Amino acid sequence: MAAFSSASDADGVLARAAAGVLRSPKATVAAVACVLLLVTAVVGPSLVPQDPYDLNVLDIMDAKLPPGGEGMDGTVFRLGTDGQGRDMLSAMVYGLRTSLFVGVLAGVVALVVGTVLGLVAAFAGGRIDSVIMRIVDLMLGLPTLLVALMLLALLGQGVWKVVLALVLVQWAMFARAVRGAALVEKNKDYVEAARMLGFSRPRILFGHLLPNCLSPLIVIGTLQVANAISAEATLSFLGIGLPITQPSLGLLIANGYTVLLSGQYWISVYPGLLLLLVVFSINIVGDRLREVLNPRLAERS
Amino acid sequence: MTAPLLDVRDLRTQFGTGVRAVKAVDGVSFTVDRGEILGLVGESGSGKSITGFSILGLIEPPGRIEGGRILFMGEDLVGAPREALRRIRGKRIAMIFQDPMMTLNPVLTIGTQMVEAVLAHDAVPRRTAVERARDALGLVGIPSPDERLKAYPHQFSGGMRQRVAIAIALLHRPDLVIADEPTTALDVTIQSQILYEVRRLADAFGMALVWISHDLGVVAGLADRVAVMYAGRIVETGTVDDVLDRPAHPYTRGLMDALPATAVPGDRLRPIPGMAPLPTSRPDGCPFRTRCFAATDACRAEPVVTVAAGHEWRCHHPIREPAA
Amino acid sequence: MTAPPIEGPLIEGRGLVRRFVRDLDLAETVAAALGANVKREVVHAVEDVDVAVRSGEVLGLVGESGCGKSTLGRVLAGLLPPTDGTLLWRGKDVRDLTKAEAMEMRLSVQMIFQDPMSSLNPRKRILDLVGEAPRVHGLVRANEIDDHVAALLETVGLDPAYRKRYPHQVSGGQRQRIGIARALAVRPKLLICDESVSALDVSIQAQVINLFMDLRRDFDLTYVFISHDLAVVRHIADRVAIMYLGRIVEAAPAPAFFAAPNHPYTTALLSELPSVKQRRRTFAPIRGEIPSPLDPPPGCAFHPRCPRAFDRCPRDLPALRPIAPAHVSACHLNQTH
Amino acid sequence: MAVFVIRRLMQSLIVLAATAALVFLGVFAIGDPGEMLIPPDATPAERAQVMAALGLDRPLPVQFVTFLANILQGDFGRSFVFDQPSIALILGRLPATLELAFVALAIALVLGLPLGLLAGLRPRTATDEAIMTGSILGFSLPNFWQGMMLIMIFAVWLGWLPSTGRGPRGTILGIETSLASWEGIRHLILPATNLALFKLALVIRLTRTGVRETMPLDFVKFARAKGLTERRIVLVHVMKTIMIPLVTVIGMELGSLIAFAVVTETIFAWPGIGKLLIDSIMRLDRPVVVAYLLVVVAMFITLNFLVDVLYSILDPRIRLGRA
Repeated sequence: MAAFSSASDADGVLARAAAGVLRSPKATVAAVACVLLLVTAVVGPSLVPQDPYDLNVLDIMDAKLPPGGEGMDGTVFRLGTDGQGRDMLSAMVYGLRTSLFVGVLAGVVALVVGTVLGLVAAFAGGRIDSVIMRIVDLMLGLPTLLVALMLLALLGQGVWKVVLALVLVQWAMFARAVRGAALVEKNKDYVEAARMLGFSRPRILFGHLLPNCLSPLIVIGTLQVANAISAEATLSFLGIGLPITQPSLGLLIANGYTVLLSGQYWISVYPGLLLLLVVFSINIVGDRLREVLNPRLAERS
Repeated sequence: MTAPLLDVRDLRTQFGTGVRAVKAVDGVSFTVDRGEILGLVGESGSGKSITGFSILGLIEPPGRIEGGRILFMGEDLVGAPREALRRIRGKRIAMIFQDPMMTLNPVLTIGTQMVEAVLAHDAVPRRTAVERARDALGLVGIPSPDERLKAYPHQFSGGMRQRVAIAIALLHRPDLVIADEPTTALDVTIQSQILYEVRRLADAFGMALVWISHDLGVVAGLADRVAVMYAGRIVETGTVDDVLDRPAHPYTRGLMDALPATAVPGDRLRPIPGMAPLPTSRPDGCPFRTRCFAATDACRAEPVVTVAAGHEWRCHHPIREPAA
Repeated sequence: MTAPPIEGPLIEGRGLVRRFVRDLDLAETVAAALGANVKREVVHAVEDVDVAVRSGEVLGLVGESGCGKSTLGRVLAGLLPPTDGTLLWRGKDVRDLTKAEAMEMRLSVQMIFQDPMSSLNPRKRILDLVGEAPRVHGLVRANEIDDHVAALLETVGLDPAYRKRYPHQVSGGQRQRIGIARALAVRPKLLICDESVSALDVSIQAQVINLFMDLRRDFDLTYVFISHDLAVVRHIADRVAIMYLGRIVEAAPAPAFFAAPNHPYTTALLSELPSVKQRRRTFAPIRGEIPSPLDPPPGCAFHPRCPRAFDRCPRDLPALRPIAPAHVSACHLNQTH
Repeated sequence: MAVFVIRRLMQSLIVLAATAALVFLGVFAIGDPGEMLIPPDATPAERAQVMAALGLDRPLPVQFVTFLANILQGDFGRSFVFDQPSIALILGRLPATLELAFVALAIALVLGLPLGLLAGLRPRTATDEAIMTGSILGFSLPNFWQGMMLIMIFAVWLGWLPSTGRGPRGTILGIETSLASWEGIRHLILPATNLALFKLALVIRLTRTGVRETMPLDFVKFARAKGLTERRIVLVHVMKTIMIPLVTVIGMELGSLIAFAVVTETIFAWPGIGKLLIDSIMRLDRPVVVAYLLVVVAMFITLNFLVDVLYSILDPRIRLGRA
């Protein structure tokens, strides 16, 4: 009905996304939490009391101290210690680093791979499209956790192997979303208008079309990073993800699993809460982005 | 003179609240007599569709009816309980929508959608409801109605779907049908078929009709009376002949003049200058004054409605032309 | 970029055919072998159309939805290659154009679309929408783009200050003007207007029609004006062609056409045109609906709906024959009398 | 519809074939197949003998054909650990996993549909906010951690429910199930809840999105204009519309529940195929892993295929030809 809309939401999809997040107090808090967690992961090691993987500073006598417990040398462990006498707080900050690194890297690589293949499928059409989309169907038809599990069972443990497995199970989601968006945009008159104006194919593809396909990418990208972090933790928990030398939050939780029933809850509970905070914050932001950027809902608001 | 079938008085419908509120319908008054066809004409954003939806109580949040009365056979529909409104909708007042491709649920059969409309108001056995649905399809010229009841909307063309929508509207022989641009999405030949059926059925059942349209030509051919809307208000009402042959409001006159059909081919058309003001920033006084050739300072004041022998206008400087 | 003066049509199509074929995929082939009712689908969008547009004229291309007028427009615009037939630009087969000539044709033919929202890239400012093409093709120097766009906006009746805005920040009529400015920016000869004023309100529609007529005079433009609205076409076109199910059924200079329409479909269209002068009219519609272009009826495609059809109509395809100077019509009735 | 079904059937077969090829490549071509198929404690002589017996000294394509032929005859190899045909092991454990998955799906649907409907019908209210934040929390909770917390709270602290294992089974309608006795159900509650929470969150979101996208459509407004009750509009017009996409997703999710059961079964020591898989990976019992993979993928594909058929029945636009 209204022929005009406000001037404030004009500048591209990123600005629209940011404005949308800031209009929701809940999402704003979550976004701030994401930023803080990221900062903690980056600068954290210089802030925490010990390097939890320096065996020289560990004292087995300090093992399994409850939160607030005092070590042999008088150090107070705020969140307790694990079975090796490691400070939980320090271990968690290191774990957060690993978890975020794996999750963000896997998400970004999957996004790039998926976007390129999705765009190629939409534009090449015909046989190339069929082949790419059949592979996408195959990937999306199988449960991601199962595929990742199998890959790692075959490949063995390791950071890069986990990233590879996560990319392999996640790229298809991006490819399908980008292809879908591109096929819709491709049929709009502005693409024909661009062809009438004698623009080259790459200019039309990347200069005119891609910017209009970004909305679903941003939403899925956000949610998939959360997904990747969660999946990595699960794989590590099952003992087939990261090696014991590079523990993520998932592995920390697994370490506490055996002693959970004997009442030493903190070894599992605190890393779990941190993991939950990470995934929850990202998902809140992602959900808000979906609300703001989903054209089917946004048009009517 | 008996009371009109529908008497809308000072209807105000707005979307949102506060300074950003959009006054879509801003003090609209009109009447419809039994069996009368009223053409409600206006350009996009004039509030004509919202007026139609307001009558049926189909305005959804953030929209709401701010004020005024909608007297239907003496009963005020504004503020009526939901259940009372529901009993009137589809039974006494029916509605036909603009886009025939969108008004029927794609996953339910035509039969289901017709039978449920019967059963919503009449506690009759299913068999009777099916028979009534079939008869209604036959009435609007759909061949082999028995089979078509089992079909899904996507198996019908646009014109046929609009016939189905009309059949549904006629199921309860309503006193009033509100038709919101029902032929705009259709081709000329199909539009003509629908208009033919509508005219025939309205005559046969003595239904009153509010025909909402942007197309003056369609309204001229169909309606008894015309109400012209601009910026949420009715600016002129009267018989078709009065309004179209002797327009009093400069806006009505402008609309007529802008039609290519009224000009000599190849000559410049005479459009109304400028464009309709946004609902959020309408000028005070007469909302048309910023585009009006006759506007003076007097137009900053709210124009009042002048009535002369059934012809009404809302203008400080009406066009006075000798009656033809 | 200037071409030598030419005799004959600016653009011409001879025996143009455009079909959209959807072949069976493997699954459908299997299903068909098992007896399922699936067939290879061929949409006969444009069938054997001869059309010529002389420099400076306005050809009105009229028909109902699904008649193929938009497809024909896109074939003429070079957006869709014809399945069969020849397209000539300034008398030369487009397949024989040199690269430079092809680019000259590409820019000389521009299109104005129906939906002014969908035809403007929502992520670009009006400055880029209008200015990108002349910049990319080097028609204007980079530092002059801003002024160039400002001048173009003024030409189409827009405030040059709109350069910084996005399409969703202006009204529908203004968007259509932006589309026109974008086309003008590459100095076209021929504008193909596909239902360009159909989505506009009456008062705005009149403004845009006036703009089209002004531009024709000021820039010596040629138009193919595609529309379902005979009233608009009557006003703006020099010559009218009526399409029905992929074929032109009647074509004539506008005055002759409206004074003496010949084809039964044309007369039906004209008589059913709503008019403010007719009051409380009895509607006398022709029956039926336009058949599916997937499966056009044999003989004259209009015969199932034609009130005057006779035994020959379902059998033979009527050819377009002259019935008056420059007036052609494809109807068997013309030969029986 | 025939075309639709045939197309899906062909796609399913292709996926199945591709999976078989991938598994073959994974197990036989990458690395040393002997290592994967022969117990690590075998002597070199035994090793050579087994290699020859298994045909591992022959060229790859020949091996692949043998591999396929064996699978088609139901021979998935023998478990080193249990010294049983691996397929028998899998099939023996399957009912426990299926029970868990179906109960979890039932919980997710019974709670998720009404909650999603409620949120969708009252967008941007406190109810909606609460339900949606809860659902985001639901799918943010790391599944394994959430299982541990359930054990900690309900088994260790409160002592209400058993922490691990499957309870006694009885027979209902000829199916052996834990649902036959209260003790069996008590054992099922925590693992099923653990498995259900993630899907519950998903069902809520899908339902809500569907409702929100359907409610503004013209046909809903037209249904109102017909004088239908709000109840009928929501339960018939809206629900039928959103059931179509929902059925697809739910079908796919049943498959992923079976996959996710790996985590839940590990934590709750539930004797299903998921726990068997993890145990087998840990003990390098490769034939069981291979059999698990092929069985689960086959099951998954069958499920997806059935869902597609159901979808085509539900959506008249597909049932009656192309939309």
